[in-house]
Amino acid sequence: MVKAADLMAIVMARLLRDGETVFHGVASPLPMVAILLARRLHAPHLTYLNITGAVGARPTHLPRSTVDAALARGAPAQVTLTDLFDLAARGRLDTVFLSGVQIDRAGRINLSMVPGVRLPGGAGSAALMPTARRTILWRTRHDRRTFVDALPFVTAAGHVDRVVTPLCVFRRISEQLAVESLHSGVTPANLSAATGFSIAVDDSTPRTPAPTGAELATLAQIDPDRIRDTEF
Amino acid sequence: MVKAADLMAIVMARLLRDGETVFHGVASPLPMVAILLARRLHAPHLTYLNITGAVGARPTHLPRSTVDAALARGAPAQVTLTDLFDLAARGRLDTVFLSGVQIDRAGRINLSMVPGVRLPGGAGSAALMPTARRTILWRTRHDRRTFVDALPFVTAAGHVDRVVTPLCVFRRISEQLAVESLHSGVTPANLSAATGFSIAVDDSTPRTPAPTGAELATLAQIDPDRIRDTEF
Amino acid sequence: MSKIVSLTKAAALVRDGDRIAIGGNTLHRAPCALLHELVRQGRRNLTLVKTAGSYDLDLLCATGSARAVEAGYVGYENVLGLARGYRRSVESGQVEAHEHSCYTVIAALRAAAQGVPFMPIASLEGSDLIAARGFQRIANPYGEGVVVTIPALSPDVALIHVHEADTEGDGAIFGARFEDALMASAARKVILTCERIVDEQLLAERPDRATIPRFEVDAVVELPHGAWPLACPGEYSYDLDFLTAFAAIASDADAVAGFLAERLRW
Amino acid sequence: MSKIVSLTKAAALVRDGDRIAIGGNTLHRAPCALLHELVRQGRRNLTLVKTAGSYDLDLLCATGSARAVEAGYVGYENVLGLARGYRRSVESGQVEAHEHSCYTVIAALRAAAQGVPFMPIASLEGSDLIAARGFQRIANPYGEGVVVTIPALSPDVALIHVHEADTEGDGAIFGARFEDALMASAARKVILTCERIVDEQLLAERPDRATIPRFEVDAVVELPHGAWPLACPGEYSYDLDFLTAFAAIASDADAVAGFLAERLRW
Repeated sequence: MVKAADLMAIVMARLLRDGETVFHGVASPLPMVAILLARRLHAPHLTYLNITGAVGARPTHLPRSTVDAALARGAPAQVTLTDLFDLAARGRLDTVFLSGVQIDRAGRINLSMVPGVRLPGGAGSAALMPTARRTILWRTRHDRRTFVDALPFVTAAGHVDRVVTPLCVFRRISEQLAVESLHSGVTPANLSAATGFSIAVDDSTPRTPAPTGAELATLAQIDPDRIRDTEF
Repeated sequence: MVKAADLMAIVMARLLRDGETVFHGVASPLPMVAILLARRLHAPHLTYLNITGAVGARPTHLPRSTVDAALARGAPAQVTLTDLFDLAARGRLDTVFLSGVQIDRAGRINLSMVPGVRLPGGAGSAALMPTARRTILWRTRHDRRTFVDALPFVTAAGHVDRVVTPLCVFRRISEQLAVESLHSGVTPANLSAATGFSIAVDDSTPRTPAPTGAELATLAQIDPDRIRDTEF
Repeated sequence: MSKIVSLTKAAALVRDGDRIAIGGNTLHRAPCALLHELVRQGRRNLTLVKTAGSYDLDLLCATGSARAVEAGYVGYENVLGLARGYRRSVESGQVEAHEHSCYTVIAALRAAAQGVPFMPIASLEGSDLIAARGFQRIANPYGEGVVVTIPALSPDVALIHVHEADTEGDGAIFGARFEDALMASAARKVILTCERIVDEQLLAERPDRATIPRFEVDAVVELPHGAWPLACPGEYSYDLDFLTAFAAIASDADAVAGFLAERLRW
Repeated sequence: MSKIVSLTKAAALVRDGDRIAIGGNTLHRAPCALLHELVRQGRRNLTLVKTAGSYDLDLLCATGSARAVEAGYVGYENVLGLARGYRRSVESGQVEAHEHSCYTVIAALRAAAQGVPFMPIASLEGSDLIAARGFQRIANPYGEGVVVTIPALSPDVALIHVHEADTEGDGAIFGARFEDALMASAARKVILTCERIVDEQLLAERPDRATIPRFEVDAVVELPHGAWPLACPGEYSYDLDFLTAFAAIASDADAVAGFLAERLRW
């Protein structure tokens, strides 16, 4: 049985395209791992961007904080976070990884508040989600409190392409999340029960291709300390 | 007889106050010399700023281009020209040296055009003159084509404090240039004849204090190649 | 004109009710020793400005020093999760959370640094933050469309921890610079704390010269380990034991007071 | 994915009628070898964008390559004075002078770099440039007053000469950086010429890493002495003999053509 963290990292890595610019923000171990994995596997010319402002860093170890100086190591160029937001603002950032405490059927996210509870805040999401060419959302929890019918507050909305969860991959089509593939071991009934809005899913829904040996081996090399597990 | 370039550099240096921030732009040998002279004489804590973005540079030789890398030497901090314009824009730049092909009675300048003739352009003046706390104008020519009653084009206007010429020092009072002091050898009649707008000047007008031996000696040390003469 | 002052005097430049901008990002290079001193001196009613903070913001909320937080993110990332001092103080009404996107903090500081009342911004559409924060849309005077604007935010004081500074206030940061130089430009006063005071000449000889220039800076305090318990890149990592202990009790003001008194030897 | 191309191919990225931003300032670090190649290839109707230029702008005016200049200053400073090629072409009506203040060029590039249609600016009051250029004032949506705005300017191509670049397009400038990084951000395409191609790893090990990042850059040309006859700080000074000879004839198109053919061995 492949662990959810491993499967999600691999699925997220597969979504990245060679040559593109890709950014992750604070509290983003899975995107960090996915980006470095994709660069080792099929996207050697990915330009890796993060909050340190380093461009094309080549970390020698992975930190728990995804703002760590380790993620600036080996970068030939250094700009500021402001420059990276500007890059997105002018429509030139290809892909950003974002998450939400709650996600609705349109792929909008809430990181701000639910009634009576203060959440950590959306960080860069309200700025990046409408401007980056593509947002990939990920969320390590898939239940009805997370995937909800209506958000009490919309922190960010924008160009969501995919949502990766421990149960499935959603793809946004006509501004609605649709199930693209179910992960191994997840039944259509499981998924419907865990999702707070109605989804079309049945036995004909594709299965997420299983991780290959090469994917798993490379993942183990890149993240030997299993930083990716800190999200679970 | 003190050369005009020497006198002007010394008079300009005297106008600077210890501890202030002072900026010059392109094509500004006299301000460059005046700033470095003031720092050696009475204003050791002047913060010297120029187009290179260097902060507090300590040049070891003076170049003919006042954008030269020589003017970034020895600077502990390096920002960009943009940062220096921003400094002025938020009202925190103390003094800027600017010049004009033409200057009117209000201390406004024209660097853009006279009918049929294209001039080099105002560089930073339109941005700096209204925002810097104080503008010191200098002009190495003092005649009726230069100090004019009306400008065909106002490139910049703003917080002019003094105008230093080979003949006199003007001070702006109630938005009008008034003669503050006449240089040695200049008569009231000479000055009136050379100035294209009416001025109050007579035998009671103060004389510009003559350069001291220390001022002249320090000037000779700072600018042994007489870069200051390139403006004449 | 040396700007070097004691920690006590530097902290006294911050007044009750000030809006303070805090350098660094999440667990990295915040001026924590200076913030501890503000707490020790009993500063109150501070408004905290930051793109993404952790212990710095949590501390000032947990100790009752803050009355508002203008930030994009408050938390300990996946290292320790929630900032419970912040959360409790917001939920109890003691602190107002003026949520920003990190980029709207940047836009607001840019407006202040450039001396203009607002900054247009090419994003935020679809976010409830526009209405919640009262961000105004204005018409493009050069063509079609409207653009969201962010009002200028000029902090009373920016508190920034750097690697090296000279006595005149030039500050050099090695590695990620975050928004610190922008904060320094936008703020009315700037206090630098630094790992080391160095000679001006030494900064001049470095290829990566200081990026926070003397003309922004009002006071410099030499404070080795001044970012502790957060990290200072290239110098030390964050103190996980300390942060773990703090984060666990951050929602309990009395426990926090006792913890700080003991651990900081007040 | 190496971005290294020949000079010929790099110049071909610039099309007739393009608006081009030119790096450097006055006599320093303009991409002159690339500009020479544009002239050699007969490029026409270019609009030139720069804060303060000298030979670069004078050359493209003198050779009939330009139709407009958007700049704050055009001249050889006190080194050689007037830019006669520029002056003659403007006075004859061949080139339009769209005068800017250096800071309005910066504001216009900032707007483009930030993806917004205009930038507010805290200056220019009292200048006839506002009316001459049609800069619009807008009301402050957060309080009293109006503010001057500058419309965004997105060059088709930015041409920048740097000290070192790697094959992926990261460009490192030593010393004064001027507005080059901003130009790169604002432009749709970016061509770097460089003194030296270096290994990416070498840039990573420098304390002053590249400030023009690969994601801005479309093409890199290794061109030692690529700023000549202008200066490249730390490498060589401007060529006073060449510039003196050029400046003296710059108002005579035929003489300029002959001079370039001889001196550049076309």
